[in-house]
Amino acid sequence: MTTTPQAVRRASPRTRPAATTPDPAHGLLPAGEPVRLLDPTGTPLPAHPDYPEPPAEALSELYRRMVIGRRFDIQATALTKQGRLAVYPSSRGQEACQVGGVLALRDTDWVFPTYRESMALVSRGIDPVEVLTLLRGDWHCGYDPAARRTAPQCTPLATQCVHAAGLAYGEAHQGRDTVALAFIGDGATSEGDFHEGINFAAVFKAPVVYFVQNNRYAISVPLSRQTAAPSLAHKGVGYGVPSEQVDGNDPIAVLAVLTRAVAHARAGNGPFLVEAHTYRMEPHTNADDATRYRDGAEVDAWRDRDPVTRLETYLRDRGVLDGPTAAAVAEEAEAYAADLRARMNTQPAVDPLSLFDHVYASPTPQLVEQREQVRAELAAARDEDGDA
Amino acid sequence: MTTTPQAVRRASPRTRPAATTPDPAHGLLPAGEPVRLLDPTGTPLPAHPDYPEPPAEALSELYRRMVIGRRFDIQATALTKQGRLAVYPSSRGQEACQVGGVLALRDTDWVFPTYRESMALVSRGIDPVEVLTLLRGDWHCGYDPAARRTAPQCTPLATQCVHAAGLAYGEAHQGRDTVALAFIGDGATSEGDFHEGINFAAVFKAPVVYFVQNNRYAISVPLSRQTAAPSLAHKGVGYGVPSEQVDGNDPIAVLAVLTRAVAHARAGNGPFLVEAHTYRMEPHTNADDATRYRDGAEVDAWRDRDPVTRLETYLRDRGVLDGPTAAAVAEEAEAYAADLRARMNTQPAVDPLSLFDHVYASPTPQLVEQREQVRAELAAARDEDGDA
Amino acid sequence: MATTTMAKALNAALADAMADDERVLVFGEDAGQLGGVFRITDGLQARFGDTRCFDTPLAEAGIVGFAVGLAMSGLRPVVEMQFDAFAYPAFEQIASHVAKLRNRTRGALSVPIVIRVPYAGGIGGVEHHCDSSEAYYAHTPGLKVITPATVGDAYSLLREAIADPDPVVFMEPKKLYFSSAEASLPARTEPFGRAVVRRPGRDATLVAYGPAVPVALEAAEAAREEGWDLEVVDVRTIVPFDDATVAASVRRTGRCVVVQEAQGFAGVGAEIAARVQERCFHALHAPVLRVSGLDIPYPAPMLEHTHLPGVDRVLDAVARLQWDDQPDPRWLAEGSAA
Amino acid sequence: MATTTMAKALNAALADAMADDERVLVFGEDAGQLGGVFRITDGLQARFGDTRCFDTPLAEAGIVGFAVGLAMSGLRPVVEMQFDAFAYPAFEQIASHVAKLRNRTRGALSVPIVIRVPYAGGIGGVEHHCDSSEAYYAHTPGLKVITPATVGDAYSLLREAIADPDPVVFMEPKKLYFSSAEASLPARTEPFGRAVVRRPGRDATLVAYGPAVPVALEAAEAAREEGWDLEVVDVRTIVPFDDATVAASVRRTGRCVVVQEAQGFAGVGAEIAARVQERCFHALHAPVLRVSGLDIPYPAPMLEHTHLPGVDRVLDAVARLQWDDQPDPRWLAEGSAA
Ligand SMILES: Cc1ncc(C[n+]2csc(CCOP(=O)(O)OP(=O)(O)O)c2C)c(N)n1
Ligand SMILES: Cc1ncc(C[n+]2csc(CCOP(=O)(O)OP(=O)(O)O)c2C)c(N)n1
Ligand SMILES: [Mg+2]
Ligand SMILES: [Mg+2]
Repeated sequence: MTTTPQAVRRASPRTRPAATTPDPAHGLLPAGEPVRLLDPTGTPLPAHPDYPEPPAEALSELYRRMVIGRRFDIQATALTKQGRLAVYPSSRGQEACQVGGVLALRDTDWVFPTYRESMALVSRGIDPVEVLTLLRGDWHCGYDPAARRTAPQCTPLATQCVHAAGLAYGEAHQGRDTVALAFIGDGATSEGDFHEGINFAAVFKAPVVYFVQNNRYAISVPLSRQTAAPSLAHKGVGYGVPSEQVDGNDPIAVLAVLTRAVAHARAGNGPFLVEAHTYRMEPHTNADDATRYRDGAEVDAWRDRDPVTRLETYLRDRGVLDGPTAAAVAEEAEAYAADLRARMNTQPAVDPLSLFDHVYASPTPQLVEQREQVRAELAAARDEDGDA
Repeated sequence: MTTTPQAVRRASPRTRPAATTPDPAHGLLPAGEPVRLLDPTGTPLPAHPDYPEPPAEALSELYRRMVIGRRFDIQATALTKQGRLAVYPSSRGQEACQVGGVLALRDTDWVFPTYRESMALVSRGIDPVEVLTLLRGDWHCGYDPAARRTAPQCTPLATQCVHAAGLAYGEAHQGRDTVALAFIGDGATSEGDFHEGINFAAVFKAPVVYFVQNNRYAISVPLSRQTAAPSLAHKGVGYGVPSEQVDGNDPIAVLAVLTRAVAHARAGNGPFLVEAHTYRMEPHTNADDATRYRDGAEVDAWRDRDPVTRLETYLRDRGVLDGPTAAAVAEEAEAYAADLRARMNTQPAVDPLSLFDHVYASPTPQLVEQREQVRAELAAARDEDGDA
Repeated sequence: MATTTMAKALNAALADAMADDERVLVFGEDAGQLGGVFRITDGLQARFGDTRCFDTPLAEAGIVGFAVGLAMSGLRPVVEMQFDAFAYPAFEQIASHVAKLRNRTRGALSVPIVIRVPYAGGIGGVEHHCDSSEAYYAHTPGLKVITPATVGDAYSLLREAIADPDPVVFMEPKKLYFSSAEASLPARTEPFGRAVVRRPGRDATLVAYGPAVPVALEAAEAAREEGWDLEVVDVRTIVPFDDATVAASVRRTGRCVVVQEAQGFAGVGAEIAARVQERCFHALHAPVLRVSGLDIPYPAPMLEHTHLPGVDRVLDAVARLQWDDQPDPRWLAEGSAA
Repeated sequence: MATTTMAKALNAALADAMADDERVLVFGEDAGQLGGVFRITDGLQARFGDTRCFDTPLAEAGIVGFAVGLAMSGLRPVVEMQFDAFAYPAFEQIASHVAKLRNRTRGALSVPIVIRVPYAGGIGGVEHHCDSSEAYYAHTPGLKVITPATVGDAYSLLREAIADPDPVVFMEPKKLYFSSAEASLPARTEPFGRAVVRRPGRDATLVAYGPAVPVALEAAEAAREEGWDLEVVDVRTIVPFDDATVAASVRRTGRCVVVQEAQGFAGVGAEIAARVQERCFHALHAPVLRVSGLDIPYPAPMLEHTHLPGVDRVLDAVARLQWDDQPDPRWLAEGSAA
């Protein structure tokens, strides 16, 4: 325990400290500009002092998963129009973040996604039908979070930030070097749970990367109604958490920054905050009418920074990607979508009595009673159907 | 609405921005050191470039109220030992903050105090018996918040931060130049409502001064378990709120910093965050045993920075305060305490049926029914007493 | 009379209240330009400007706490929680401040806030979008808890809520938002504190509120075939509760089933059942039965119809009301009857 | 058998659970070095180290959400909320995550968390320190809600809560913390889901839980003078509720009063009354009556005795149980009886 009063320890009594006092925020503030390794057209910028470019194989894989991710997203949107999904929040335009985020991790790491991260989850290798269970409506979470080391997609905004802190601390407590990556949107940073989560992670030095996809809107609420801060990354210093901004439509920069953030966390230095500046090209969900709150010119301007094209241009220019490879990736994406389409074509069978199975480890007497009631109702309904 | 993507607007495509890009955090970060105008012994430091010393009359008044405030606090502690108060959270040691905070305000401004701010409230001129109503236990809030422009003392931590934002915005919306001062402790800054409150104030440019009295403990929880940030004032930049640290045991610095913060808010620049480094000399409340979590040496070290002595020394050295004046102030404080003691000596009369008066503007039928029941119970009890 | 929807009636109530009283401010997540995800605030920003109808940061405790501060400054905030479960972050602000401020200050501060909560299911919503949370508020003294089931009530009760000196949690059954009905607005229906007999009947009383009212009415219609003439009482205002109307009905019919969509345990229906048997014991031919959602987290869309109490479940309960004056065997199942 | 207190029994239960299972972590505000404001965690940090018993930042949603994450990593967190009303900031984490995670994931994730909540009043506490919040949790499917009223139960139920695969909200009646009783620890009492007859009697059943249990027992003692032999049932586990024990008792006695300290409206007592009349209708000579706190915010210390249901209020209710088989006139007051 400190026994010297901080206020006293810090200054000498008779002289006013010079302006050159070491800055206590040093190393915590983000750079004033988002990290960017490619320009919007895909042309490489001069090498970045802090962020070396990831190896070529990683970039090829990034590209492949982004192409598949986008195709998945388009397919899911189409399935929604056909009534196969109850709702779908698209992440088109955010492919660099969705894929870059999970590519920076090991399989043993944990992901804490939001409803927006379907693409990230398929990119992590989870069966797309399992990913879409929630949105299709046959149950809530369709995959096994423990097996996939991926929390259920989180709808109550920012609540996952605290879970990530707990999980990461718990893993470290048990001697494992797991990192937790918590996705969060710009809007959700306004929730108290963002604050509490990142603060817990910082105080307990939990290995969490908080990854804000700032897509400039929370449904219709623009960023200006969310914060007056210079950037969302500037929140880090208030928790003693180093932070960085990155161009979220520059896939290489996203991967580079997240790779470093994950390494920072894994090395035992506590959490790291990354804000990616990006844009969702589609409405909030299929139920949203984005023309009510943003104009076409804005959307078009972002179309020019398409992360997939940007990476493709760069990889082709560098000779890492050639025509046949690109075609093969496109074909793989088509096959992926076709398979998904086919498997989503049938209505899933859901047993109404399963409603009582997982409320508690074993049902309470009250639930047993209610299950019998429902069983009787179902039997009666079947009888009636039989009669008719 | 912005139509240019921020990430693109900010950088030119082919050149890496030089390290000299204007710092977006400029003007928002606190100085690395707490502002201090007096050294711990009361000797003035060289003039501060940003914080001129308040006028002599203000300092005399500050001194007077601090002396009375301390005497009040000692009296309240004594009343607690005598069983006259249910509980008392002392702010001894924090006089500079308690008094400096309210002295920086106009009568038309609003204060949002916590349970810790009894001294601040008496310093604001509220009848000490009314201030102590809550802690005496005859009702909750003893003063009229609307008349005194002082919210009820707030126990649910940090919740008042949001109220202050709403009040300040509401006043501005109605064309009034009211400033709201929200007191908060170091521990309470970890609550989600601190985050949400200061963020609302920032987004709505509400004239609020958030004044953190960092007394290094939240009951027993030390600051190190509360935050890993360089200072609590470093949280401001994450909301786009300018902030400052101040030596909370330097009364002149506290008044100077708060005066500037209030002026900033009143001028329409939005909220301001001040962190005062201070120390509570007493346990959390009379019910607390502080020896369980801090040692005597730490307390002693802070005793040497006593804010009342510090100001007194300075004022005497400067010739603003002489012996007779100091004696008169001490006498006034004694009289204040004696009056309080006398008035707290009788058990207040509380009508049990008043329980039903202020649940709603007028009682519901259910409450009318319950009131009749209680009335009958009381009558029966009186009859029994009469019989006995 | 024109045909309109509950959503439009609520929108009209807000607009009329804002026009009548400039102290009324309307805000929440997406409440401004978008007009709310259910379009209940549609057009208000355009008409009244963005200082009277506006978006906020995504922070529900913030929204409610901000409203508390605004009310302290003399304004009359009407806030929108986007969905039921998304009001939970505001629970401390609601329970510890909104509900208690008048009491804490002996009436010196009042908190005339309306907290609008679109609630309950039946819309195929995914998890966290369909909770029935009315009991949490109804159990909290100091709050009024209102829930309209008709277009006319939606308008009238919301106007009354905004004019009320006390904080009102205004629960909007979202599955009824877009069902239309004949109604001429501005409507004035029965005031706060009054339940209404929506359908008279002689044999048993169905007591329902919010989303359960149309279910009860439908069940009453279907019950005719079985030879039962059912009365349906719409509670309308959960707090303050109208004991007189409910008890009078049950005393007339001698039988009662309470219908609610929420999970049953310790819900509002339990309160109603407890009150009715306390007050009407000697009039009852059978226990007061309850029909409710199951005691499970609200299920996924494909299973919600199993969870939701429907006409059949209501009729099953009615059938158990001892029409032949034989006790239901399950009441004798355990232990010995006296 | 030695004399001990509920506070000490709870402390022993935590210590024994930590000794038996290193996955058990105990944390909260002041839970570490101080040992909690009620000293329930006293000595645990010294004995088990500060990675197993520790202080957290002041943030209740943070504490509960952190526990969720820890549970996901395979640990068994036991968290302390400092007082009832200070758990409200965690309400979203509790209602939307703790209660639902098992269900949402079809059992793939379980959340064996214990949330300890010192609750209710009778200790002269100032505002926000005496809320009875059990109904909020009891109404939330997926949570178990437990409340001990004896020293033995405090130990045994807490051990069981920590070992339970489901999340448990463990409500500790703080006015009973320092009342002492003979008890030998480790104690094993009846398991989760079982109510207990604390005092047998023939004439009427008092159903009570937590802080109301001693009141009910005292009332039963006092009732002897009036010639009533009252049975007292201690609910112990609100969820899952023990219908069998409660109904069996009421069927034996034919009369029932439910006693709770919480405000009455839509509380746990309403649920119990509703259940009892549903199940025991033909055994009842009188309606099930409820005795509870008033429907007001918890009052200041000098007025709490008026709010709290005491022996007299319980006896008044018992007196209204139609001992002469004449209906209480108030049940006939409004409308006409059938
Ligand atoms: C606590 C809570 N409040 C409100 C909502 C409703 N809601 C769902 S998504 C959303 C917008 C979130 O915006 P952002 O965080 O920027 O993420 P994005 O959708 O843009 O990815 C809102 C308000 C919610 N899910 N949870
Ligand atoms: C939401 C909430 N949680 C917990 C408490 C219990 N509590 C009362 S004071 C306190 C410590 C607060 O510390 P700090 O904010 O540093 O203020 P200080 O008491 O030091 O002035 C705690 C935990 C509370 N009042 N409200
Ligand atoms: Mg967004
Ligand atoms: Mg403190």
